[in-house]
Amino acid sequence: QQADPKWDAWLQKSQLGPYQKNENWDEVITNAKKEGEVVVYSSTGTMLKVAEDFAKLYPEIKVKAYDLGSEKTIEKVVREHQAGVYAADVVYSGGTEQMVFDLLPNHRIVNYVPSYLTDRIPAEHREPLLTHVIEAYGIFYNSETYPQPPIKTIWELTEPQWKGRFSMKSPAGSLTTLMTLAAIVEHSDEMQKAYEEHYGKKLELSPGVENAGYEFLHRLIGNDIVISDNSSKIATAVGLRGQAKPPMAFSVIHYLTKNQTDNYANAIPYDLKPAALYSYPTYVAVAGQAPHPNAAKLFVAFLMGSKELNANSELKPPFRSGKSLELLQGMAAFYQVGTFSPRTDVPPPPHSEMWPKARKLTASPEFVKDNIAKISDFWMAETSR
Amino acid sequence: MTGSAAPAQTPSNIPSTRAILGRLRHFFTQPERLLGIVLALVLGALVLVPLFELVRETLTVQPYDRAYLPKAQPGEFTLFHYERVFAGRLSWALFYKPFFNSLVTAFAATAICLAFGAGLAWLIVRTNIPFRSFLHTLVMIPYMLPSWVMALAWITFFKNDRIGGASGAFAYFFGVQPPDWIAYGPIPIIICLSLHYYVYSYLSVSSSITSVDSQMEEAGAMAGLSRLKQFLWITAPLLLPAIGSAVVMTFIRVVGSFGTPAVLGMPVRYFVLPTQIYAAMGTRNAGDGFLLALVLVVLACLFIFINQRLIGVRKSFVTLSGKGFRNKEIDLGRWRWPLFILVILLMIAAVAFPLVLLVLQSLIKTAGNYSLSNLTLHYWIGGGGEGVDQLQSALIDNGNIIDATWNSLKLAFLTAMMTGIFGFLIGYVVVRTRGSLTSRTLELVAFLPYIFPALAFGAIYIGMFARPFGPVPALYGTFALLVLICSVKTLPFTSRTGIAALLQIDKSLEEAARVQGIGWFRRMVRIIVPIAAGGLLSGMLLSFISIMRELSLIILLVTPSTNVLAGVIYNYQNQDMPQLVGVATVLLVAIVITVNLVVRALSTKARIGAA
Amino acid sequence: MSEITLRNITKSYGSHLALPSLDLDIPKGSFVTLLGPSGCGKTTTLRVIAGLEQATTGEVVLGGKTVYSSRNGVFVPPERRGLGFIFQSYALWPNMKVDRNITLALSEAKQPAHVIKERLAEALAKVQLTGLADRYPSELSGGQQQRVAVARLIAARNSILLMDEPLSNLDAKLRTEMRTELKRLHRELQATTVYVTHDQVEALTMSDVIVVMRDGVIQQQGSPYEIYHDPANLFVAEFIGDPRINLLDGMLETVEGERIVRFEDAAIPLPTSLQGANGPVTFAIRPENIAIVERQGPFSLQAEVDIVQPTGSQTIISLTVKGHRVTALIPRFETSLPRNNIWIEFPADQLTFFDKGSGNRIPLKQSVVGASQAA
Amino acid sequence: MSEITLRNITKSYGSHLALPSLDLDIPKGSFVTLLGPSGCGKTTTLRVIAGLEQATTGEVVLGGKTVYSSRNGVFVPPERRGLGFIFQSYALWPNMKVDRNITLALSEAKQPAHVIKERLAEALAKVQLTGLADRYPSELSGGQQQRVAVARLIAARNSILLMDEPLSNLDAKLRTEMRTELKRLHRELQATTVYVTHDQVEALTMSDVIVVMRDGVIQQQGSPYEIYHDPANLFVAEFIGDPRINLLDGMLETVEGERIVRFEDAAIPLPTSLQGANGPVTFAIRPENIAIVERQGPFSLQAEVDIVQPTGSQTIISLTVKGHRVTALIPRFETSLPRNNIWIEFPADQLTFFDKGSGNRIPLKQSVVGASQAA
Ligand SMILES: Nc1ncnc2c1ncn2[C@@H]1O[C@H](COP(=O)(O)OP(=O)(O)OP(=O)(O)O)[C@@H](O)[C@H]1O
Ligand SMILES: Nc1ncnc2c1ncn2[C@@H]1O[C@H](COP(=O)(O)OP(=O)(O)OP(=O)(O)O)[C@@H](O)[C@H]1O
Ligand SMILES: [Fe+3]
Ligand SMILES: [Mg+2]
Ligand SMILES: [Mg+2]
Repeated sequence: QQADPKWDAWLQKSQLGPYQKNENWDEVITNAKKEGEVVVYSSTGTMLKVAEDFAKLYPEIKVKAYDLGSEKTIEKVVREHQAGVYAADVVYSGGTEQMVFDLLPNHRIVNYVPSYLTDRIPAEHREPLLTHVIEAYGIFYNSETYPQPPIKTIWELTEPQWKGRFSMKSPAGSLTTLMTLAAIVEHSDEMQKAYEEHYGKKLELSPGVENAGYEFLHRLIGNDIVISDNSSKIATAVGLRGQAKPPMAFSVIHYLTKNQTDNYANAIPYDLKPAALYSYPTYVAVAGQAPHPNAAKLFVAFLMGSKELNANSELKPPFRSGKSLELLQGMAAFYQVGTFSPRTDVPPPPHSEMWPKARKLTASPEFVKDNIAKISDFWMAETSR
Repeated sequence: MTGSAAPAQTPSNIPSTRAILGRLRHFFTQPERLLGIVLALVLGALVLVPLFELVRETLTVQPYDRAYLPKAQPGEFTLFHYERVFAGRLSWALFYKPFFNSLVTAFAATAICLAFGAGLAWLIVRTNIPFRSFLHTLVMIPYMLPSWVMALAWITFFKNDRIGGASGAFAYFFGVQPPDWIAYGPIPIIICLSLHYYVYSYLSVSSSITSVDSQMEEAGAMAGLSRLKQFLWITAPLLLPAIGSAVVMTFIRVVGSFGTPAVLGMPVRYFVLPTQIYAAMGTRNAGDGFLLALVLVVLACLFIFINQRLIGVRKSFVTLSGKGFRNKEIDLGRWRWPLFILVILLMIAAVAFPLVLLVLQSLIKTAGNYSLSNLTLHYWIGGGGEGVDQLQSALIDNGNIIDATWNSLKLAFLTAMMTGIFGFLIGYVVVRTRGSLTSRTLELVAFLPYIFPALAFGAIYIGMFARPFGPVPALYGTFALLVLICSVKTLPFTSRTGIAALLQIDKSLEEAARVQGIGWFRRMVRIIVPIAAGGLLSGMLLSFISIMRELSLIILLVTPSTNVLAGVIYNYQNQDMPQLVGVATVLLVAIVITVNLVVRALSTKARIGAA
Repeated sequence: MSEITLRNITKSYGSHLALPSLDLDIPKGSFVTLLGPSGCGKTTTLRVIAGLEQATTGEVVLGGKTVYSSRNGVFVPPERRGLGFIFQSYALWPNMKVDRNITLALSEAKQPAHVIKERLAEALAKVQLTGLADRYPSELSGGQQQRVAVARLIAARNSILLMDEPLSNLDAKLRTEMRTELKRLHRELQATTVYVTHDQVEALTMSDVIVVMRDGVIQQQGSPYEIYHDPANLFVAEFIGDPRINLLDGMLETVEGERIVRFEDAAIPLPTSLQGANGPVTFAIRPENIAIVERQGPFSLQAEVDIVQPTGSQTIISLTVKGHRVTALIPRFETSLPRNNIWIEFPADQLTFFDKGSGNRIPLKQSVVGASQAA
Repeated sequence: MSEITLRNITKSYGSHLALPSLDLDIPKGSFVTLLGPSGCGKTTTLRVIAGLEQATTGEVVLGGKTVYSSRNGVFVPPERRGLGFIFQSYALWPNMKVDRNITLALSEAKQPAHVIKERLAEALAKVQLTGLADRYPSELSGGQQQRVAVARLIAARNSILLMDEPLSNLDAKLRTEMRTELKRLHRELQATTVYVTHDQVEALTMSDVIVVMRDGVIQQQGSPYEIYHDPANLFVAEFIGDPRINLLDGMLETVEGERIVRFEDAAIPLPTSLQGANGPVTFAIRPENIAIVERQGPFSLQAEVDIVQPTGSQTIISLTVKGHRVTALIPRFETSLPRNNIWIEFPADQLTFFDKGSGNRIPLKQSVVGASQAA
């Protein structure tokens, strides 16, 4: 990217990017209150709750949070910027490919990490873009019907007994699902190893299929996969009690909370080979040329949780009230199993004992950049066969 | 100048400059011509520019294409998308299969729509079936429901264990799992679309039947033709133009419909063109998306063209009646009540069934359990109770729904007004300059938005209106832009009814006022508008209805403060809150139906008579 | 022999009684016209005969065969009655060419191809449309369309023809000509014809028998001569004749054994055979029977000329006679008359008298009717 | 004084030349009828006068003021020409009641309320619709609607009235009556009236001057008498008169200094003043001028009676004379004539001769025209 004086001027004025030095947090707050408004484009509906919480702490600042879903969040930012409209302050979305390799280099967004958090977040979650939460897709099974996990390796899902009994959200229109597929493909050697260990024979790739990751997807789809438009429904489908032959599924693991709220019986076979969890980051950034940069900073900081929060903080549900809210701030609405803060000093949410130990596969940004279109095409070709 | 060959070329016969100026002045003092030019320009900018943009985007490198074309700069000319979609390795998955599926569902649904629509039209217009005017109102109601309502109801009812989880109502009540082919895929898609879109055929055929002289059939009887032959040889050919236009209208809508195939096709991976467009747009693959959208546009044009070729030449059939026109009521005899019951059953399937399921859905605590103890009014009036989601506020204090409802009403109302005004003006110009180029162009351009896939239309409008567009300031993010795009998209409804209404008004009605010294504006206000009001109003109602439930058109343009009811429903659907989906949808349907009935009642009272 | 018989036919549309009770006998081969103002039930009657409308009660007999009887529940549908029908709008099938319009009934009846071809050619020749067989109806003028409708009738060769105002969509001159042609056609085909019209000229010129109807009730039935000269009541008198008959109020008196009618200050002597009692009476005189004289005579009335309208062979003269408007008709072309200094006379044998209460004609003794006929 | 003047008006619709070149002078206060078959350009002419259509070239002068001139680029739009116009369809505004229909123009012109009220009352009274002011047009009969259109004209008090077939939607008898009323109205208002019709009876009965048109070209212009008795050409002769004039082919000869026309085997002596050369000729005779005699005379032709059609005051008799169809008209009610044994005569002074090539009338010397007029 060439030097862009206008961009540079804005960075300087907003004290962002290279100009974000010796941040005076009180000044940020004062300026933010002066700006009086912050506009958030978000891929999740939870942001609406965060907005409510933010308003409790900073009533002077009006929050306009848009729940757009990941693809439309990005579409909207890009379209607006292309048209020279700078409406957004904060952009919140998953989708490494777009966020890191499109929006960031094209100055649609700028990475912002509140200075006081720098040492509390591992570098890979700070650079090139701040991760707000780490989420994961997990393989779900029904623990009422199956007291023990019904499968030991992910490859068993391609066997006849699971024909038509495995569902997942369509990756068309869901960047996070696509990230999961990318993780599988990127770690194809592990996939291959898992296969060979379980079946004791060499994996034979189907004609035209490149590696074990793709082979798995190929066989999974061939086993009459059920595609749904909605992860929550998937979790419901798997975990509802009283089913004789419940399906299994990829679902966002924070739907494990349904076990408590709705008495579902969802469970994750944490020992699954090669992994039962496929994690991906959700980023938050200040929008390029944001009209309210200070309010944006404040909102980002709010999202990440308060300064006072630490590993020993005592947090009690409901988290979105009282002392817990004061500590968790923007994390409160997210504070549940399946959405994990990258901060090293945040205590894990309830029911997430297994999280730190369980094996997770993650797609690296570089791999995503080069392969995501291919995976998407592969998926499309396979599902239309 | 010499081109205007006057018979005798004496110098005095050559028009002077003054004469030419006078002629020009006269040209522009004819309001319809001036209006025609202005309207053509405005519409051209609002309709043809997007079409041009659409084509251009398919021919340029998009940001998403980086992975495929590492060396190309976004914006460069390329045929990459065409190769990829039509000839590439993926073309089967990306285009041919969905295209084929689209054709299958669209043709089948169109055929069924035609059968339903024409059958009902015949029953209600021509026979002595009981409660005709009541039935006439009733059969229009399915059109007032958003088409995906039927799909949601279908899946709630017929859901089987393929997608697992809570069983559908069918399985709950009968204890049998319905097979996949009933629950998902082409068959339910076709049925749901048919139950919604047959209204086009109904409207078109019923108005045409009214204008077919029943003496034609009687002459057939006198010639010894049986009832069936009378219908096949005489009535049916006469209805052909109406049927043709109904087929075109239905086909275009059905082939471009997204919601129903998305809900019912996904579980069995049955994709159609609109879902592919949506998916491509969703992965930000705008090139593919726009190209597929372009395919829909071309398909629609092709269809219109074929229809005109096959049927257009015979347009003059129905207008052939002079004095002594008769519209005889056919006695159904003992079939009267059975047929009435059949119609009512059909309406129950198309209206009552989805509505009841939706209401039920809004009352149920845990999905899949239809027992009485599992019902709650929490999501309507609050009050909480065991097993409800306390975090979701009830309708009465759910700001989300209430604001969106308000926005929807405002948007639909303003759109109806705008389209009413412009539909009227277009109708006026088209009819008054009939036969001229302006007239034909305007009529065509005003119809174009109809064949434009909504999602692509919205995407392109962002690009156009995000910066100042001509004399128009940047409208992006404003409510005005929503009104604008909705008005343009639904203009075909009012321009068509406007043209039809003005064709009914003899030119002499206006001329009678003109020779009496009443100026153009007064003529419009006093005479033409009041007389055309009935027809216009039905067009405006159509606009109102379709905007109340419109989503894909504006989803990229709305902001939280301008969110609409359909958007809220979509969000709740995504967040899997079936109760609130039920609440909001029932609310939406109730509003649409109420507004409809009220407007019709008022217009009857005011002697306007909306169709 | 009666070819069409309607017995006690009633027809109601919902609560509206279109035909209260109709009896009609139509002899074989005759040309019968149903005449009456709009809405009087002419079309309904015709459609009941054709079977296009089912009567509420009564009996229809065609050619000796009962085709409808409410008592026995008989109803033969129109397609099996074998009648010819011309509709007011012609009801040509716009989707078929002229030849197909004409021959559809024949091919439907499975006639051999050569017969169809012959009949088509014959019918086209009769209506002078040979060469237009290949057009669509919309490519024909109104008069030609009308001829196609007639040709359709000719080709089918039905023994009963029904026509519902077949000429009403044509303009005056064409109508005059088509009238002659239909009349000639009837003479050739000898088919029993029922003809519906509200145009009295058509009825007078074409019919063997005219049936005058009003509100579904037959007012008078008779030959054109009878209907024109001896209208049964005021309604018939006024309905027949263009320009309209003059109706005036007079006083019937007997002066010295002579009967006179007194109108304003004139007294007109009458034949003694008039049967009405003395007292107020309505008398009628047709415009062409008013004599215009240029000198005052014993029974003449002074008149003022209002409007003079030459129609060609005749001239209609609107007069004012003592404040009454009177129309006279003279058999020559006249563009003006002196406004005043005009007298008119009502020839006693041209007057018709009507009871003021019932509107029925006051009859003369039979012998005298013959006398007026010779005038 | 000429109130309406059209100079060299042409009007083309695209490539179709509806009016090739029209000149017309209409004197103040006169009633002028444009008469001609459908499509001959009558309506176009009327609309050019009103300004509803702009002529392609030419000049229109109304009351001395040039309202259109293609040369000077003048065009006064219809709303500022101040004319009255009655349309064939009446063009009543269905959304307004009768009173509003009549007074809209007045109230738009901001006339004071009492004036409007007076004019409304006056207009309604003149057309005898008082009391119906509160109805919608759809609640009126055809005749009443027609009267409302007239009332609207009356209320506006324009000095020029244009009417486009105002009676064509009425049925025969009502038309006869409305004709009289329109004529009376014209006499009262004294407004210059241009009346368009294709009905020759209307033209004959109502006009001061008739302008006969064909394909946009004026064929003849003159009083009803002239048009009827001295048609300028075959077209006018055939167009005027119902039943149609009889046209026969004869041979003009001069035998021993006497001019005769030879028709079949009869030779009819003619006045010597006829100017045409000897040779084949078309001669015409109006049906009412054919004499029917019961005995063979020196110039009589044997005829066969084909159809007899009494219309009331007259009877139309279709005859066959040596294979030619001839129509005669007699001024009385006749239901039948002996089929044969009938002779007809063509009175020499009732014959009109036309050049076989051009179709133009062969004139007599002027003095003789007067003679035929007296007949
Ligand atoms: N289908 C119908 N439904 C209800 N009423 C009807 C129907 N057809 C006719 N009528 C009524 O029956 C009466 C007689 O109608 P009909 O058509 O026989 O009249 P008509 O003498 O033919 O009149 P016209 O000269 O106008 O054709 C009228 O009062 C008419 O309104
Ligand atoms: N708007 C138009 N566009 C094209 N041609 C027209 C138009 N109006 C009239 N014409 C043509 O101009 C000619 C004259 O039409 P005009 O209406 O003056 O006839 P008319 O004498 O009034 O006939 P009618 O008795 O049928 O009303 C016709 O050939 C007609 O087809
Ligand atoms: Fe729809
Ligand atoms: Mg009738
Ligand atoms: Mg005309």
